[in-house]
Amino acid sequence: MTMMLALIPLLPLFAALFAGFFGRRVPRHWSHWVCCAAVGISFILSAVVLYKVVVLGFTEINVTLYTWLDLGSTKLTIGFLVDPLSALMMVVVTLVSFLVHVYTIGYMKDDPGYARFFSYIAFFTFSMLMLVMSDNFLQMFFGWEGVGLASYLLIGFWHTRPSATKAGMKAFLMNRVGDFGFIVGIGLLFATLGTLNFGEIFARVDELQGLNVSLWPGLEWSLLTVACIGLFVGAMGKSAQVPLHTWLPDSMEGPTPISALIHAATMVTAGIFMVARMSPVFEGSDTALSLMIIVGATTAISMAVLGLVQNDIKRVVAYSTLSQLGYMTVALGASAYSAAIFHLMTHAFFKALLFLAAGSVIIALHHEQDLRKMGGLRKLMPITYVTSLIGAWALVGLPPFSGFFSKEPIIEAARFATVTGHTYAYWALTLGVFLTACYTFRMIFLAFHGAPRYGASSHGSHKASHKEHHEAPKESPKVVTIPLIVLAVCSVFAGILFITPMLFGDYFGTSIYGNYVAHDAMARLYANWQGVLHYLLHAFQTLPFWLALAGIATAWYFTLSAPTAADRLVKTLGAAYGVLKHHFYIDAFYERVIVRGTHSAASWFVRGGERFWSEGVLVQGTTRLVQWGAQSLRYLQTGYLYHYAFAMVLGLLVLMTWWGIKK
Amino acid sequence: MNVPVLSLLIWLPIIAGVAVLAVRNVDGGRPSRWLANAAAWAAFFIAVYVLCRFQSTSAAMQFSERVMWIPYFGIEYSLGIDGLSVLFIGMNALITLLVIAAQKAGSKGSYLSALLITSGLTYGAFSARDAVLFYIFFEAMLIPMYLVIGVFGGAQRKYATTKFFLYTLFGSLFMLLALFYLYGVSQTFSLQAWHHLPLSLYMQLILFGAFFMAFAVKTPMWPLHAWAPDAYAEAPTGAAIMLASTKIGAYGFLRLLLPIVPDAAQVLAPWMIGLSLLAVIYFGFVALAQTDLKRLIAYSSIAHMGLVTLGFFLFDAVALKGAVLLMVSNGLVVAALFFCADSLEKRLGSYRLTDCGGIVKAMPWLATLLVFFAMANIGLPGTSGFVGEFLVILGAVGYQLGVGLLAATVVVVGAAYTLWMVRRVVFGPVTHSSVSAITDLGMRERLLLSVLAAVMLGFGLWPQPLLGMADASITQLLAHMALSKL
Amino acid sequence: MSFSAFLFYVLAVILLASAVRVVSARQPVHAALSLVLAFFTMAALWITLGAEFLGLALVVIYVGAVMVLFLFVLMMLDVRQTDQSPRWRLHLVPALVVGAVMLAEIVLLIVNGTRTKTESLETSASMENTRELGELLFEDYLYSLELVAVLLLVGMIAAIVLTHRQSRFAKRQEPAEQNAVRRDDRLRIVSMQAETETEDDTVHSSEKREH
Amino acid sequence: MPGLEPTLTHYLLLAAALLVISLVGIIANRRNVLVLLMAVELVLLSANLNFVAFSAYYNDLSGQVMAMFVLATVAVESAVGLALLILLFRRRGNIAIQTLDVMKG
Amino acid sequence: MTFSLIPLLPELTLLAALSLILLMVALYPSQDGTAAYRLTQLALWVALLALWLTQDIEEPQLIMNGMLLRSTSTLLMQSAALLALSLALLYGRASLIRQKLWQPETFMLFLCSTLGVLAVIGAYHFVPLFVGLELMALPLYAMVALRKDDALSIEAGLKYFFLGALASGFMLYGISLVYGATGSLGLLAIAHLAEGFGSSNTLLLLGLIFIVAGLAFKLSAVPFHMWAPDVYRGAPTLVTLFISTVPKLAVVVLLLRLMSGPLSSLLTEWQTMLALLAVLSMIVGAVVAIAQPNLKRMLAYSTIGHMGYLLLGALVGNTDGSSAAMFYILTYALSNLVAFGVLLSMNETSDGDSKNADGKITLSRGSDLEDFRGLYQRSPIRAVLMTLAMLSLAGVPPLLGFYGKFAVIAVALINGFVWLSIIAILTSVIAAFYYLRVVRLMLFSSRSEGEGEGEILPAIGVIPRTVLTLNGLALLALGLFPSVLLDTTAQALAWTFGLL
Repeated sequence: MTMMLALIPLLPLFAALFAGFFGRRVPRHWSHWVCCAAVGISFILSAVVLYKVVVLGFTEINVTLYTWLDLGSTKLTIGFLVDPLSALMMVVVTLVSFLVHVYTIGYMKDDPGYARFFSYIAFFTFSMLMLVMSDNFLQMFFGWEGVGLASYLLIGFWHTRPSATKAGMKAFLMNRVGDFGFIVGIGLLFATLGTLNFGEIFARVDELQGLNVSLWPGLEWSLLTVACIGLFVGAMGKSAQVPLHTWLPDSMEGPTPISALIHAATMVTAGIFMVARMSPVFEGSDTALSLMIIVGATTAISMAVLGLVQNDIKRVVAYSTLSQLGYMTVALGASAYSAAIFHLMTHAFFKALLFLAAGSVIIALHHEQDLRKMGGLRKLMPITYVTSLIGAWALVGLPPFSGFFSKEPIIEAARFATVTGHTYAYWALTLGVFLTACYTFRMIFLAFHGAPRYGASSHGSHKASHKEHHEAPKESPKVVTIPLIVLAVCSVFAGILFITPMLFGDYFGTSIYGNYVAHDAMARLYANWQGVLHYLLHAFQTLPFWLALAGIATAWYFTLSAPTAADRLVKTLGAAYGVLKHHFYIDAFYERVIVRGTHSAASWFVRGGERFWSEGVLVQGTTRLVQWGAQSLRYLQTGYLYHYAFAMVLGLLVLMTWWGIKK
Repeated sequence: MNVPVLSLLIWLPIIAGVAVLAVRNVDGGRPSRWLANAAAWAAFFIAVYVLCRFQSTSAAMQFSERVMWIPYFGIEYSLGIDGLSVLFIGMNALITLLVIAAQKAGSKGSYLSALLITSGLTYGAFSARDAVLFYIFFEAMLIPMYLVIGVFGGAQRKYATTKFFLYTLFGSLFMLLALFYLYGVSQTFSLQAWHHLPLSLYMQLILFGAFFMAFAVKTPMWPLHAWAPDAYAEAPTGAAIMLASTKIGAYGFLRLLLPIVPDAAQVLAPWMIGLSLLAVIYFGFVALAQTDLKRLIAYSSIAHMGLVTLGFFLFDAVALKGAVLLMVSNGLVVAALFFCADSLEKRLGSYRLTDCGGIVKAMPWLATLLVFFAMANIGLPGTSGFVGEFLVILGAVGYQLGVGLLAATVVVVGAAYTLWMVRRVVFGPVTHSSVSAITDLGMRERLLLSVLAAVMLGFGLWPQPLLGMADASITQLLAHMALSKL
Repeated sequence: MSFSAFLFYVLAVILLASAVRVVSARQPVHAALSLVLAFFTMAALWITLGAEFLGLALVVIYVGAVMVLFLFVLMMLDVRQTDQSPRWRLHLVPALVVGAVMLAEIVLLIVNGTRTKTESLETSASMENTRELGELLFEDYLYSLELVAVLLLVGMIAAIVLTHRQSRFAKRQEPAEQNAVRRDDRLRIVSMQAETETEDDTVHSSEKREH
Repeated sequence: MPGLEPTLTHYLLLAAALLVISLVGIIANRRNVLVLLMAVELVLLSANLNFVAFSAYYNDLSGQVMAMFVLATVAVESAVGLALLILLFRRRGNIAIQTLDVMKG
Repeated sequence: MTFSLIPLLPELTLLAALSLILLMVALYPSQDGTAAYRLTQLALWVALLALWLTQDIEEPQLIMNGMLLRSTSTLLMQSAALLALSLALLYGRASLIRQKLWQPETFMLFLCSTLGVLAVIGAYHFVPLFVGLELMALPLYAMVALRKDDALSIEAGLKYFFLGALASGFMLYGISLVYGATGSLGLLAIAHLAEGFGSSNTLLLLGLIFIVAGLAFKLSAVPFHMWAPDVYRGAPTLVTLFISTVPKLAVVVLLLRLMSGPLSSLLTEWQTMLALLAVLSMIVGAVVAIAQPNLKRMLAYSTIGHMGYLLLGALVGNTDGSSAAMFYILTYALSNLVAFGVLLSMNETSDGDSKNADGKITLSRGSDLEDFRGLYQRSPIRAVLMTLAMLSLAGVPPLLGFYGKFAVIAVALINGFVWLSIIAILTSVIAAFYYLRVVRLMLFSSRSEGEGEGEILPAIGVIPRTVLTLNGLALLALGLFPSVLLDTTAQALAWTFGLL
């Protein structure tokens, strides 16, 4: 068992090392074969593990590999904790990863950094698996940072583009801001409980109740709240919650498979996973839950609004990802951890699908990403179109697609939640459904419907040869379409199949802990639960369903029915549109205030601290002082004999006065 | 155990250094290079032997040697290592070996000689058990370093090396006064005896000040750091590495300051923590504004040393262990980064960030390794940099949330300047005409950096063996510090 | 006031006055002559203190030899009256202030220090004094005497070495320089272009010959 | 204060006065080196007066012996001093004290 | 009364050599200095030998009617003086030839002065002490002015002479007061007579003050130091070396002797006075040297500073302090010998060489710091030796100079002179700056194009080079095994303190 568990993350790691070190010396296809095989085997093993956990009833497998560090008071170990939660994550991660690997073969086939790319994504898979399988904070942090590194490298994969490297750096730094909170949270737990092991922390979490922590002597806060907020800040960074979200849209600079794998399906959900994993801790702090629900709702609504005005196909999907992450966060805040994880899973499928489909479109159009230059691809790329459509439906949450089953409980949970801000969250999420439908279908309509707008206007906008320009877009190869199909299947059926066990069964068992007395959202959901069919039918009576339809209609109106209406609307909105176009000026704020502030602070430190104080005053000042002393004392040495004699007599006089007359 | 292993370790490089100096002009310098390499390897193997034979379960001094040296003052040639020393001896051996092995044909014999002598003296400082012996090793290092920087350094070398010399001398002379005082009280220069010497708090505070001057300069800590960036930046790579990686200043805190004046350290801990935090943040920002690769590395190292001293003064087991591990790690990382900078400079002729850019295209090996080292510098888990940093931050949070928050800013600030550096150097468009024409790392450089990378990785993935060696001594140090000497 | 007291005061006044004159006279010759007077007075004072031999020695050595040497040098160098620098009085003020303070302090300390030493000085002058002095000098102080002998030799050597002027044009061998000469200094081999007579050269040389 | 009858104190004070006069002479002298030489003679003379006075006071001849040696020493000193003076004159053509300031600082 | 001349053998040897040279000059007036040089060296070594053969090491003894002390400490210091002169002459030989001082009279003066030094070191009575001091000093005045055609040399000689004579006056006046206070001139007797005297005995106190002033002049302690820079600068370099080393040995012994024995009843006054001098010397020595463009002047200030450190050890006033001070002066002398040894091998010129006797004065050249620029390229051995000397003078371990500083500062601090110790270390940092500047110029700088290209440094003979190298290496070797020297001084003192 240990061996098998260890193999799951290690296989991708070995593949990554192989591709990284030898990839450039062996034929290209070796890289993808090795990586795909490794990840594929990982997937199979993960499935076996899931099978064991779910069916054979190993509800919790806790394996220790080795002692990383023995601190005397505690041992920091490396090991795996496999329970339903992590088993599920493992399967999702390996599955999506495997599909993306396969897809990559087609997507990246002309790229010079082929092997490198495989190495990176295999490494990413390894890190992500370490993250989800860890049984302690240390290892989780390892995976956490590992995926961050992979993300950084992959966003900046086309390193000659300054925008790409900048986006990579931005992603890393924003994540680092999150890590700042994360590490403080971990530190607080460690300082109080003296351990980093999840099991031990959960067992002793009650000790934390009522403890206070002081920022400095005199200012006391609840320890649990501070720790939870710290951890959540980490999650905010990784899961791109407002205001630490700006890196995610920029991360679209990376190749599309990455956007699908890392920035939609897996890595960005690590924050959600972590909070769910830490549910026993978070349950102790209403303040933290409240913060989550508000932040999540804000993210959900604001990012959905921004999704409306994007013209880059990948950015639309990216903003939708942000918005959906907001939904998950709201679920966490509402203590509906299982709902969050469920949405995480379904979202992984349909969002990966959408990204990959977008990627498929992009290849077909020779790396054209602007929606305004697409259109009419429905006929030319039927598989892409159909799968996209499925993904869109799932995203919008139309029954019976998986998104419906995962999103609806979240909205309900927000309604039933007890913590402060849940009402705001409920309305934000509900409105979010409408907006989701709007931007999703705007994208679908612009890309696949209407008249083709590519070709003429895209003239000379990229470096592809002219010959390729005039070729009509055609359906992508099988390595691209097969993953799409698999994901589409998942997107359709994941919800309907798994909602019963995951949300209303005892699938998660003890791996997720909810205080169902104080935070009874899930309990109330459960109370209303009458089976899948009933749930489906009930959907037609709910507000979100109709809002979704309204959203689709609106999108149709503005894109296909009356394209000019959009422009008019933009004109009418004026300043408001400007705000949206500039992403609420958050980026500008970061750029102008934070980054520039940092740089000016840095240069001020250099000028004031280093050059003036350290160098100028301490070093040069001392030197000058001594030199001034030297010059003035030198001046006394006049060269005249009588002055010399005078000095001697004076010296004698001083000695005489001091020691003689004192008596 | 009749072989004086430590003496061998100390004097072998020194004598070899002198020999190298003697034969430096013979046969185009080939014998001198050969000799230097042989000596470095020999010292390395001796150090490995020491590491292997070291009993990690004991906090006692091992490999002891004692000979009366200056009977008039009761100064003994007394050597011995415990868990703290052994780590740094190992690191010094590795660094020396790499630095010497990194020298290509054409490097000057006198340079190699100075490096070897410095290395030998460093071993001495790490294994001295007599205060004066320690002081002499500590100070004698100044001479070869001074000369090496002055002769082989960059454009501002004369200014930098003078400043370096005077600063260090200035600080350490205060320590000398403290040693004299302690001698006056105890009639011995034995460090071991001083550890148990009762001292009034008033005296302890004064002694603390004196020791602090010496080690804060050497470490370096704000505000006594002004020599360091210049010296690191102007020194030739090998010397800069020897200077920045050996961590003798921080070691002084562990060996002398903390055990001798623990009560004063307790009393002044808030101030020291303040200074350390200031260093972490201030130097982080300063590093952000650097345009010179070596200076950036230098400031980064100093900022990390802030974290190390923070670990010392939290009086927490976790933090102290973290600090020790961070010292080792930072030594390795700084060495690696300086090596990278050197490789770049050799090809581009400049350390300026604006002259680099886009090297990943021409030098994928260097780019890969540089990114790895950058990640180690940031403290990415899995690399050595993480271990210490993480533990110190954990300790800091436990000490006081505010301290923890400030300490944790290193996570962001450190990443900011490191990534900025990586972005300027590794990625981005090629800004300099010669970048496209350069060749990737040669076999020697590749091997060298790979070894460092492997060590860092191994250390990051499994730090326990390393900590295990020092654990008993650190525990003992903590227990000792907890006892009042009043 | 006894005669000896009277004598003391007279001599003291003369001594001080001549001392002042020594340092303040405008003419160096005057200063030297005042110094002679001071020596005389001092000799007299010593004799009143019972140190006849010493007093006479002072007269013989100083007045008879040293001061003559001084005057000799004075004449030889032809040192004329030299004026003090214009700001002389300005310099004098601090000198006088320092002098006055110092004098006051010394007086204070000496008076304080000799408070117990009030017995009158013995002036038991006799010829024995000289004899005893001689015995002391040649027995107890023999070592010092030898040293002084060397010292006098030093005076001689120094004076000779310093003032002995070598004639710049005297033809003397300098063995050191001769020894220091190396082969290259003796013979300089100049490599020159071999001369071949060309048309032009012959013309020139014939022209030169004519000149 | 001492009485009128000359005692040891009187002689010592006389010597002190002589010393101070010559010291003032040395430091106020802006003229030539020769006077300086004479003033130095006076300094040593004042010390000698002390010796002789103390010798008389203690009725101990060693003070006189010392004075004797001092006399010899001072004579040599004068010789050396004059030799230097002559050197200076030869090189500079004068013995003005103000010109001796080539080296300073 | 009878006494043996055997203990006087060293002095007599020198005297014999002196007489021989005198005779030779009389017989062969036009000879150069070669014979005199050889004779002098021979005499020095014979004297050294005689010194060691005639000494009863264990027992200190007073000979010549209690005028002369023979003890381990005098043995040590006299040997040091002889050895130092021998080395100095060896190093300066070529320089003497170049400066046209290669004449027998030069060596006679050296011998005379050394005789004075031996006398002072041994003197246990004020009479031979004073005469010895004069015997030591008077030849020096002449030696400084030995370059008769060099205005600087003459000026230096005159300044040295007048200030020295004034200082002798102080000294003598002080001795007379001590005599007056105690009624004796013998140090041993004074020690007994003055036993109960405190500072209330103002006669003794005044005497002490004058004596301190006189000693301070000889040591060139501030504010009695003014002569030193000018004399160092103007004197022929060999003479500078001599002045900065050999008489200092004697004066240190004298200081320690007076302090520990005859005048020990005024120890507090000693201490405070010396403390003042020490502080001023350390500060002035360190600070003013920074602004000096000439190495000889710089070394003068360096000496001033070193005397400050020495006083720091001396003022402690016990065995430890005295041995520290003695050790210090030995380390200083050894280092100084190397520094000057290198300087002596440089090409010094003066206005006397240029034959322009029109009264225009040009400063002598060859000893400016600028002349050392890029020395390593021209002559590595000189540069390396000078570096060793500079680092030793700066007190950087593991060179010998460090242990000197170590000893004095340790002794001072342990005995409670904390502020003095702090000033000592601060000034030694400042001092390190100017020592390093020399190193920097020699090793790190190179001559600019076309400047001094043609200038070739004079070759150093094989023997001087070997000895100078050994001397330089001794700084390092004794730094590694300082006990050799430290124990010697300490034991020398331990046996004889009280009768120092």
